[in-house]
Amino acid sequence: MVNDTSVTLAGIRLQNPVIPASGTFGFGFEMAGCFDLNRLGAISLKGTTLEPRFGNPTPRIAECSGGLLNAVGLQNPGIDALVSDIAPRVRALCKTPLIANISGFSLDEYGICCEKADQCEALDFVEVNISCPNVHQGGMVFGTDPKAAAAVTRRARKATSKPLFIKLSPNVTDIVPIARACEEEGADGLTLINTLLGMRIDIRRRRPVLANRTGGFSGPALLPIALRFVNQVAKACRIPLIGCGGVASAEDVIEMMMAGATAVQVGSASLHDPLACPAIIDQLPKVMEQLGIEHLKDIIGIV
Amino acid sequence: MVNDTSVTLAGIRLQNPVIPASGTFGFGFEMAGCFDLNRLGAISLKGTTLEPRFGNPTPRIAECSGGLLNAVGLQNPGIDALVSDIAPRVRALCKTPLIANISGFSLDEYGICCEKADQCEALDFVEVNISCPNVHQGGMVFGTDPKAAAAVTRRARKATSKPLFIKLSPNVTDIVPIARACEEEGADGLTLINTLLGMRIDIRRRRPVLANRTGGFSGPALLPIALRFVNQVAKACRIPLIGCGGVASAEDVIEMMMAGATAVQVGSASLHDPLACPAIIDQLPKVMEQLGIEHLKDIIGIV
Amino acid sequence: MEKRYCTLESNSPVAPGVYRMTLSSDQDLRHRCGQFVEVAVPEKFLRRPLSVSLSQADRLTLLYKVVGGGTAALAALQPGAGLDLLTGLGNGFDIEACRNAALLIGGGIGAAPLHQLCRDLRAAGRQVTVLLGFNTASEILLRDELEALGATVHVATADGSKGIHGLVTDALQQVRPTFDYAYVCGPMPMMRALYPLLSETSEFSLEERMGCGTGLCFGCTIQTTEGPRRICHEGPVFKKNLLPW
Amino acid sequence: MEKRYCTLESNSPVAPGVYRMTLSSDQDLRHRCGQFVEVAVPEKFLRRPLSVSLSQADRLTLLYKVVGGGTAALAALQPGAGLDLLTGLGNGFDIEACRNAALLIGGGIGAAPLHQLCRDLRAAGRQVTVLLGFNTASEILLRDELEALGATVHVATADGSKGIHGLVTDALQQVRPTFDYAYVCGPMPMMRALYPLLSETSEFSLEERMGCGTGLCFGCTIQTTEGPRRICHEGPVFKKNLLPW
Ligand SMILES: Cc1cc2nc3c(=O)[nH]c(=O)nc-3n(C[C@H](O)[C@H](O)[C@H](O)COP(=O)(O)OP(=O)(O)OC[C@H]3O[C@@H](n4cnc5c(N)ncnc54)[C@H](O)[C@@H]3O)c2cc1C
Ligand SMILES: Cc1cc2nc3c(=O)[nH]c(=O)nc-3n(C[C@H](O)[C@H](O)[C@H](O)COP(=O)(O)OP(=O)(O)OC[C@H]3O[C@@H](n4cnc5c(N)ncnc54)[C@H](O)[C@@H]3O)c2cc1C
Ligand SMILES: Cc1cc2nc3c(=O)[nH]c(=O)nc-3n(C[C@H](O)[C@H](O)[C@H](O)COP(=O)(O)O)c2cc1C
Ligand SMILES: Cc1cc2nc3c(=O)[nH]c(=O)nc-3n(C[C@H](O)[C@H](O)[C@H](O)COP(=O)(O)O)c2cc1C
Ligand code: FES
Ligand code: FES
Repeated sequence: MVNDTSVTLAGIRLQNPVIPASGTFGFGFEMAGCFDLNRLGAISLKGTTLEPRFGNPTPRIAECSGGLLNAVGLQNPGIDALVSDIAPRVRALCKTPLIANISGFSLDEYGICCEKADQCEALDFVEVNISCPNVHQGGMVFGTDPKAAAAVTRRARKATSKPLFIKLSPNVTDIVPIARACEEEGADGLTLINTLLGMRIDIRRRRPVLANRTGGFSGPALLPIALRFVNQVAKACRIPLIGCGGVASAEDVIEMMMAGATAVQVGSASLHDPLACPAIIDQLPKVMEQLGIEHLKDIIGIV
Repeated sequence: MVNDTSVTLAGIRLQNPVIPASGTFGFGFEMAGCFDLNRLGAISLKGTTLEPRFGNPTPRIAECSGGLLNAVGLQNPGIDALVSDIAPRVRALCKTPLIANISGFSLDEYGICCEKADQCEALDFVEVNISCPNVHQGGMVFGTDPKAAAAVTRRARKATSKPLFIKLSPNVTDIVPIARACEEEGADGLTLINTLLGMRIDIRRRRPVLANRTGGFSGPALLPIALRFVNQVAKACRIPLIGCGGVASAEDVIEMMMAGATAVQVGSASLHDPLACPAIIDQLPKVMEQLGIEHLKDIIGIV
Repeated sequence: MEKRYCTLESNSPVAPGVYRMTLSSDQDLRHRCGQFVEVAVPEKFLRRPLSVSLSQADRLTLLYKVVGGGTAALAALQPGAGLDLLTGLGNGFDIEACRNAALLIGGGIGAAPLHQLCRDLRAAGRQVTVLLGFNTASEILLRDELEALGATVHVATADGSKGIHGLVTDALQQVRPTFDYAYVCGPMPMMRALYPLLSETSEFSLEERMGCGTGLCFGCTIQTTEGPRRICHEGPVFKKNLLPW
Repeated sequence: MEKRYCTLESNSPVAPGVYRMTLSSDQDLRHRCGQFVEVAVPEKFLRRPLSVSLSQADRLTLLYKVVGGGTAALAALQPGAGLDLLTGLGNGFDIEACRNAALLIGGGIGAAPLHQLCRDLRAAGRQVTVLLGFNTASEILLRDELEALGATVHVATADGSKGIHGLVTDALQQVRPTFDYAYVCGPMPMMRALYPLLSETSEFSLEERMGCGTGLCFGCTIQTTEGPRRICHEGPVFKKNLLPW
């Protein structure tokens, strides 16, 4: 059998659909010594803001059944460090398409970051995160209202001619108008989903486990929620989707693609096993064989 | 130490805060031969509608990491069977406070069901479910909009003088205005949360696992999400809350109470272990001892 | 319903992809024939329902086919492992319903519960004829065990590699056994095909994806002529006249 | 970072609530002293970070305290069990930094990594003085092992049940050891109390709740004088001048 794992995402060919999700694969260097980064479909780099950020105080991580909460709070060295130092260094290590993941606290910040990312040759995609639940003055508010989502997309679209993906939040009553608003404003695609807002309490110390009180839930238990959002948006929009949430195996990748995703991000799985992405990529052709899938792209959205 | 597990919920004393959640404990008889139902804090009976319903076609259940999806679709014999037959029979088996869980497809249906429940001596509480994600023409829509939630509450409040709880959905952008609307219309308390809308795909058969396509996600992985909603609403409302979602141990009960719940419902845990509720009740005094809690009611909302 | 912690005594393949598991406990493990257990599986939230193939005082035999992650995890367990079971679930077969001669029909892994059914019918002095259907010769289950109990066993294989060439419906028409009551367990298409061929004095053991296995969740409901019934609680065995097929 | 499947050789208590675990593998298990491993724990999503107490070619010793569900699950494992580890994590102690005489200070379970540190310093010909602090006599760890390596060991107990009555800070002032470089590992309050008492020629091994242990998640960041650093990736050992305490 052919076992062709390639997909085309907004005009760019990925040799396979497996992409480490932003915030769960560092800045891409960390694993360079452990496996060949060229094997990945693409890499979504750690979320970046206009100014450097320390992020939230620790503890930033809380274990849960079926996953974890994080409240990292967008620790990053700022967009200038990304475009002038980090992205070129990752590019020197591999030819894999690189995705800049951009956050902001105002339309202008989103806009300026996208402009800077646009000018950086090492970056292939821009992914605008309007769904971070862990920063107080912004982030997620842009992702929970169709008008605000439209405004960010419009600003980002003006700022870059690179393929533009908007990353949406699952913490919403109805994702469809938000997704449609992004599509109408010229987004090339959507990434869904970011984390679900959650909380844990240390019952011995009688206070939240996370210094930030709340955090974003991610991990294997997110898969059914993500599949539902991906399928719902796939039925409502025409632009390609990157499915994200709970993916931990080649079977999960295929399930996400059948739901409607063109490519798939793997997040928390890499925290348990930093070799999760290459392991999934190894398994894909075997699982395709078992399921009688010749070209992975044929299954996109068949359910 | 005292180890007093009692709580008072809308004026009714429960000997402990542990309540089997609606839909996961049948109609209460099923376990009568296995343990003494009098040990439970209260019992929330299977969701009931005006007319008898078969519910959705099977498969209605899909396994997930950290829980399951269900799309039972409110199978029930109708409110008349509940008030004239089922509730009196459960009452004959035990003195435990009984909660009627009511669903509807229109304001009138909610209203009529609440009136009928009001007339039934065997029933102690009315819990109005405006958050069922598994029926198409209604249910959850009432739980995702503050105005609709207010309207259902108003109608139910007129219909019954029994303690009235409204059960809210987690599938919303902002639960606070919905919770406040219910409080303003005279709800005695709120139950949160119902299930998160999700989906699974059978990748061999290339179709959704559930005949209903989507279902509600419940189980241990729901705990951090439920804790967040409970804590958020506890800060915004004054009426008592019943915390529900992912609770599977005495520690989870305590965590839910610290987040702001006066009582706690145990759902999916009973599907894995039908003796989960009595086991949790057995453990509670021991865990209180370890944590230095004399009166369980003292920890409500301390975080 | 009882909760039982059992020890895995043996767990080995008896046909391609099919395992026999024997469990022991210091508590009572007796079941009525046709009842089932819910087995807790490592790493899975839901238990897996499996029919009791044979039960004695302190011993339980299950026969299961690996079809997905849960059954694969069971197959990987080693003797000595501890298993957490809910036992004594469901109504079981009605052996009183048969007066003289019973016909047992099983398809594939559906043969599992017929072992104890046959044992108990024979112990009650009934004559037993068994029709078993499989895809191919290598998949044949329980024939020797049932014959050892004094039953007359006819096997059909879909590919004709052994016994009657065809399905159990073909076997039924070819063998024309005498019986006053029939018991059926197998895949849904087989049971639906047998339904019109059998009189009212018959019963069928059904399956559905289960949430609890104990009647709590309404996950396994079917429509019957008397209204909705939970397969796990009012079944899994239903008299023919209850099935509105 | 390497992924290693190890076999549990032994796993038994060495003090109340504290266990020593030895693991073997047919692959290389050597670590620099002060590095750590991330152990996959049954039923938990996140791995648990544990310092390497001692490592040889194919053998690893961990010393851990049961503080919650994850460490309790580890304590329940029986010899022969398989364990999935990420090995070779973190920078480890800088043994080159010490020229003649080293001072090692450990508090409670923080003593764990000092075992290999002491071994490696002794192998490099350095003199080693160790100050260990515990709550009470029954909790004392590693004293004999460290003395057997030729180190001078002083123990302090908070309740005075053994050795110096007081904390390691008291021990430091009482013993007044000669050393040119100090290595510190223990609970945060202890390290903060020692910080002003030690010169720049010292380093501290830090802890934080970890998401990955491999630098991917930014869950374990601290602020240093040179900006944010991940404890798991740029640490866990930080030179004193990097800590802005
Ligand atoms: C009352 C009852 C008795 C049973 N007795 C036996 C038995 O003795 N031996 C045996 O091998 N199997 C028996 N089964 C079926 C068995 O429960 C399923 O094969 C098993 O649960 C599948 O688990 P899995 O994780 O391996 O597969 P999954 O990954 O959950 O599913 C794999 C496939 O198996 C099918 N399946 C899953 N669950 C069920 C279910 N509950 N019923 C029917 N099909 C299902 C689905 O088509 C699915 O695509 C019985 C089922 C019931 C309800
Ligand atoms: C680099 C590093 C090396 C370590 N080396 C050792 C060692 O050699 N021996 C040892 O016993 N422990 C060591 N720890 C601490 C150990 O990782 C935690 O005790 C363990 O993860 C707790 O898991 P649990 O599930 O038992 O507890 P949980 O239920 O997760 O937590 C129980 C309590 O332990 C504390 N805790 C949890 N995780 C951590 C953490 N990562 N760091 C600090 N405190 C935590 C919290 O206060 C929490 O309230 C080390 C930690 C790090 C970061
Ligand atoms: C520790 C951590 C940090 C994250 N940081 C970011 C980020 O910077 N930008 C972003 O868009 N998403 C971020 N996410 C969200 C993930 O990219 C992903 O959307 C989410 O974790 C769900 O996928 P998963 O279940 O596979 O982890 C982060 C997630 C985790 C766990
Ligand atoms: C099989 C099943 C059926 C349910 N039926 C109802 C119902 O009829 N009415 C209702 O209000 N909630 C119903 N629920 C939701 C539960 O009461 C509970 O809110 C949810 O499962 C979350 O709690 P858990 O994680 O403890 O299961 C049902 C849940 C399950 C799993
Ligand atoms: S499986 Fe839950 S009622 Fe049958
Ligand atoms: S724990 Fe993930 S970066 Fe340190």
